[in-house]
Amino acid sequence: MDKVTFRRAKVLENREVAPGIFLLRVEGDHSARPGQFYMLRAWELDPPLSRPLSVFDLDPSGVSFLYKVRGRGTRLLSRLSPGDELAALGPLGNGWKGVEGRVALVGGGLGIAPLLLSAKSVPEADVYLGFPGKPYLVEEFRKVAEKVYVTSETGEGGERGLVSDLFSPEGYDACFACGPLGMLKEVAKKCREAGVPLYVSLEERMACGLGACLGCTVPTKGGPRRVCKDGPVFLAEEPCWDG
Amino acid sequence: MDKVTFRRAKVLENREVAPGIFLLRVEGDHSARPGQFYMLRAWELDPPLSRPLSVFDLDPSGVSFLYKVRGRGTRLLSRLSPGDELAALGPLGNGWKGVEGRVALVGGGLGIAPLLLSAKSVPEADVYLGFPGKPYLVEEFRKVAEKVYVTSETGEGGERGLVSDLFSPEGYDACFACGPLGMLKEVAKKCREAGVPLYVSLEERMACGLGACLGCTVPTKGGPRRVCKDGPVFLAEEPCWDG
Amino acid sequence: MVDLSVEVGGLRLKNPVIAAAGTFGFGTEYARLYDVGLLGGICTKGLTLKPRPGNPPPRLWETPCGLLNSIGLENPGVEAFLQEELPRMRGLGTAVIANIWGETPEEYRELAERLSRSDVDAIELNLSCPNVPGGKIRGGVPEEVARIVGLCRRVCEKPLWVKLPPEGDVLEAAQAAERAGADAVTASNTFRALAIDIEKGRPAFAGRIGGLSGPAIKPIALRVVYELVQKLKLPVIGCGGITSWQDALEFIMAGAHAVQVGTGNFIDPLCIPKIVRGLADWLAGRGMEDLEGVRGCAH
Amino acid sequence: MVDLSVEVGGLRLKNPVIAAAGTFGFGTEYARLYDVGLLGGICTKGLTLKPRPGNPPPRLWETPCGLLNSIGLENPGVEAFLQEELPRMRGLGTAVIANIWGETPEEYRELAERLSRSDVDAIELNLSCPNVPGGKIRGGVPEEVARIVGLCRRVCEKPLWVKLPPEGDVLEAAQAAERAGADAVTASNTFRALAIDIEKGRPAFAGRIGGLSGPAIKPIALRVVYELVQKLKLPVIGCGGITSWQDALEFIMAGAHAVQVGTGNFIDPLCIPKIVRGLADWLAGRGMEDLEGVRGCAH
Ligand SMILES: Cc1cc2nc3c(=O)[nH]c(=O)nc-3n(C[C@H](O)[C@H](O)[C@H](O)COP(=O)(O)OP(=O)(O)OC[C@H]3O[C@@H](n4cnc5c(N)ncnc54)[C@H](O)[C@@H]3O)c2cc1C
Ligand SMILES: Cc1cc2nc3c(=O)[nH]c(=O)nc-3n(C[C@H](O)[C@H](O)[C@H](O)COP(=O)(O)OP(=O)(O)OC[C@H]3O[C@@H](n4cnc5c(N)ncnc54)[C@H](O)[C@@H]3O)c2cc1C
Ligand SMILES: Cc1cc2nc3c(=O)[nH]c(=O)nc-3n(C[C@H](O)[C@H](O)[C@H](O)COP(=O)(O)O)c2cc1C
Ligand SMILES: Cc1cc2nc3c(=O)[nH]c(=O)nc-3n(C[C@H](O)[C@H](O)[C@H](O)COP(=O)(O)O)c2cc1C
Ligand code: FES
Ligand code: FES
Repeated sequence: MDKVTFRRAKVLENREVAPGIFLLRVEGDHSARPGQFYMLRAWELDPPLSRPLSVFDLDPSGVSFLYKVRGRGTRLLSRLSPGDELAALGPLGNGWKGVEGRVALVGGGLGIAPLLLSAKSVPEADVYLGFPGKPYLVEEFRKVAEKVYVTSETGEGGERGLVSDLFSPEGYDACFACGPLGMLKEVAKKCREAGVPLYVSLEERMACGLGACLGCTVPTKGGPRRVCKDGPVFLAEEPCWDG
Repeated sequence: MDKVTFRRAKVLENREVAPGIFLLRVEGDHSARPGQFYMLRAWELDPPLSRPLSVFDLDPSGVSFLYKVRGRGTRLLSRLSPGDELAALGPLGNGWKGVEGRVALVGGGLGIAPLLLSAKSVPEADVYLGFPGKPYLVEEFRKVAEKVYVTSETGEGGERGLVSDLFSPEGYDACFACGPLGMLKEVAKKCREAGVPLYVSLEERMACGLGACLGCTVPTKGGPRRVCKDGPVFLAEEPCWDG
Repeated sequence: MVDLSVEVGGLRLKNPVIAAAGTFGFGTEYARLYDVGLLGGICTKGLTLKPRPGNPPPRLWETPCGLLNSIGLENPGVEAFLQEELPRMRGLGTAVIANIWGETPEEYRELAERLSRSDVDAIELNLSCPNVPGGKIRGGVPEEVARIVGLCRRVCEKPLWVKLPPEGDVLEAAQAAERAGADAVTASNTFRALAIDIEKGRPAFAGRIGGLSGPAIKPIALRVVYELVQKLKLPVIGCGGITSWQDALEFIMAGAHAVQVGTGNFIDPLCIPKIVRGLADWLAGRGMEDLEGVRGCAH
Repeated sequence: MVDLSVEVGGLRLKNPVIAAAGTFGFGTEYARLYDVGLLGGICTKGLTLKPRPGNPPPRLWETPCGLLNSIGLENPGVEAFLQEELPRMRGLGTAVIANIWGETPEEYRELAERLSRSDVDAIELNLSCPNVPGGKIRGGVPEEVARIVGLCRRVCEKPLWVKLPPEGDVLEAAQAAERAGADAVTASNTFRALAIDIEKGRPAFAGRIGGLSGPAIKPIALRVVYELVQKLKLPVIGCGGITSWQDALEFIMAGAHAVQVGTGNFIDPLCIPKIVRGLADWLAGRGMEDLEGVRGCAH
């Protein structure tokens, strides 16, 4: 079992890379496998819970996260400036162990966050990125993967449409997908039909992040599973999706 | 009755003028009489209450406050940087109406905060400032008052001792004192003996700041009085001091 | 056009957002800040027969997202209210609800009788003040509620609201109030709570127990309203921790006819007009004309 | 030298700070983060006779300074606990308190009997889970408390703690537990509370009502402890909203023999060791050797 730490850390960078979307880089000697996440907080008692964010990237000086401002917690995170402190618990979750052979990494919206680390660690990975509007950080992916396919619902900076429409599992040995439920279901359908194993990263509200509180449990074919500890990465056929 | 406003305002400056003591300058077209205060907050729901701070100074671009970091609220204020926003309700309280003739302004510790504005508005004011350690902002007072007496408990930058020991009410037509209870009592005793009217500024926990909640009521000879609205400035003989 | 007006317990309000008793004085204090005619109504500071000086300081103590108070019902007494405060309140352009507190059932009756002949729009019986030492009334006890409401009903022509504590047999107390002729139930007052000043090793307040209000209590207050609405015929006025239009909407979706905002006024003094505007905008955004369609939808 | 050890309800703890049931799993999860041997003890997740899958998501909902949960007592059942979890827990170097929940008084007895023959250090009866649909037990009702505690007492040699809800006739329930042979009372569990998802116009949880925990409830939980200590001979274990040593000290000054920390673990996962250290430092700073001198000083 990996060692987990809870530490205060200095913000190195918190840059708005697209409207409402921030790249946060935090100082320190952090580690993580692809698909793992940290619980972050930069406030005292309110809101009580920390916010789970996937590790976007690791470098010798720190760890970075890519997040969208959705509610109160992410809004508070977005107000951090370099030099400010936050507290980070992690790395958490099983992460994605990667597989042999040709792999497709499919991300929709903020679902692209856990894919960069995967692209870095899987030798033969193709990347499929879907954006609602103008794409961002595509260059980061191009640095580490040969083939990077980009879609955009508006058609700006990529093929117009949805990434789940563009993507085809043919020829891959495994896929890893991350994004909104609709997209995951669509990708799952294609992979099932093509007989390609698909891993997905799930999201659930979390309190402890460590597997202790059972707040993030989801029903799966094998019984209740904790997204924070048994996941967040599951084989697509495991969770009981409503639909 | 003065008009009161509740507004968001940008921080222009928040400078540590002595260890744990900050000068906060806030943008906007603010007004105040000497002894009046604002209720400030720079947080959402927790802590629920705003913090009362006396107006230290007014200038065309804004209003400034001098405060000491005591607990949670002032610690949160101390973290503000220029450009950050806070919310301010004010000006509040009756303030000090000033008087004719020669006046002594006596401040101990953070009690010096409301005195600068008084010194500016009273033509013949002498200023007595007491500090626990190294004095700060004395220059500001020298700019507006001819005589500025300074004490310091350590002897640094002023006469060694307590301002209440140095001060003598002889020859003044009125005094205005502000500071810790012990000092106020001492000054009150001297003024009573000399027959010089003394005004003091009281502190109490406040919720509304407007006179509506009765949270800040103190017993006085004339019955219960609200520090926020009937005060914070009272004639020294009014409050029922425990002692 | 959105119409927020609502009929609650025999009283028509221009909108369902009322300032809670004890947090808004007699309305004139906040009138220095904004036009309080925007409010649905104002509950006065709790009135007693005789003036009361209240408790010694400190009277306020902060807790996480909450406020403990031990005001002790300081007020000028009902006569001073009628002569000095009420005429000014009448000029504010909103409904005036007189919140009253008696040491005995007979005192409640006397207050209700006196105010029934006055210019107030409604009377709210505070059966639940947690921090009055002499307070023998327990609003959570159905028999006591029935007795007081019955006495007041007989002498009071005005709409009669009954404000309950959030603890005790709340449902039974509310049903007792209903049977005894109340027009509406306000749920709830503060929670009995405690803070200890660890520097002194003593309770923070001289009277030890205080009343807890503010955002901290919202989920419990909301549950109380939800349960009352299921069993009561009377309209319920929700109160406890409301600071935003979203909070107010939660209470309305739980079935409240109106809401009261107390501590929210301290957190954001412009809170009530913002809530009124927020509710109107939310309805307009959904193409709805009034709150009827959402009231109680969460059952 | 400061000695924080304490005897509470028949059990000696190395310090008075215990992880509250349901928030600390079976201890091993937090052991990845720090040496949980620093704790006074760990209450297990609530155990039932049969495994339970718990409630559908969402199970968590944030409120101001508070957390609403609707876990629904997901747990592997007492047998899996004894075989898989307990041996690992025993290796953690701290006291193990088995928290149990039965649908009927007889189920409590069966669980207590089974655990009494095991290696746990104490048993805590959870008479107060707010979010189990089948939950017919009302821990605030003295007769039911007396019945369950009596049944368990007869079959249980281990220290028997009774965890009460913060609502209902708490004092009478605690006295009933005392008479029926309990060794200590834990006060309290979560408050019955509600959140409404205004986007959906529905309660946030499928089971509607959830349990409110966290800093928000601290002042009420503290008041409950303060009142219990005045009337009870049994030691009281305080619980509700504790996140700092200052909070813990408030409960101890109110008379608690030990405290439990639940939601605090989510706010700061290192919360409990920090509290233990903070208490020790505070005592050392005052030249005191143990907590005896301050326990209950606020009465
Ligand atoms: C393992 C994991 C990894 C994640 N990685 C990323 C990432 O890399 N980038 C990113 O932008 N987002 C990510 N998310 C989602 C992110 O955690 C939520 O957007 C965030 O918690 C919202 O918080 P808020 O306070 O802004 O929103 P609010 O709506 O105010 O939050 C209210 C509550 O709901 C919870 N919540 C809201 N949305 C979600 C959600 N989708 N998943 C889980 N809890 C939620 C919050 O944690 C909080 O408890 C991840 C979620 C999980 C579980
Ligand atoms: C009219 C008025 C003018 C003031 N002017 C100044 C000033 O110019 N400079 C300055 O440094 N301080 C001033 N104070 C005191 C200042 O308000 C407190 O130091 C501050 O509220 C402490 O807040 P905290 O969160 O840091 O402390 P905490 O101890 O965490 O506060 C807890 C609670 O106690 C209240 N509180 C604590 N100390 C005081 C106090 N002395 N008076 C009133 N409430 C208190 C807080 O408002 C809060 O409700 C003034 C107080 C009043 C009433
Ligand atoms: C400072 C203060 C004074 C109060 N005085 C009264 C009162 O006189 N009469 C009354 O019925 N309720 C009184 N209350 C209770 C409030 O009206 C309200 O019921 C309670 O605070 C819960 O609502 P909130 O969380 O919105 O504040 C008072 C509350 C506070 C905070
Ligand atoms: C997620 C969660 C799960 C809980 N599960 C249990 C449980 O299984 N048995 C129990 O007796 N109490 C349970 N509780 C209640 C806590 O043990 C504790 O009594 C309560 O949360 C109040 O303390 P706190 O404010 O420190 O969290 C649970 C609380 C939470 C937040
Ligand atoms: S968040 Fe606590 S078990 Fe997953
Ligand atoms: S703070 Fe409300 S009356 Fe003074």
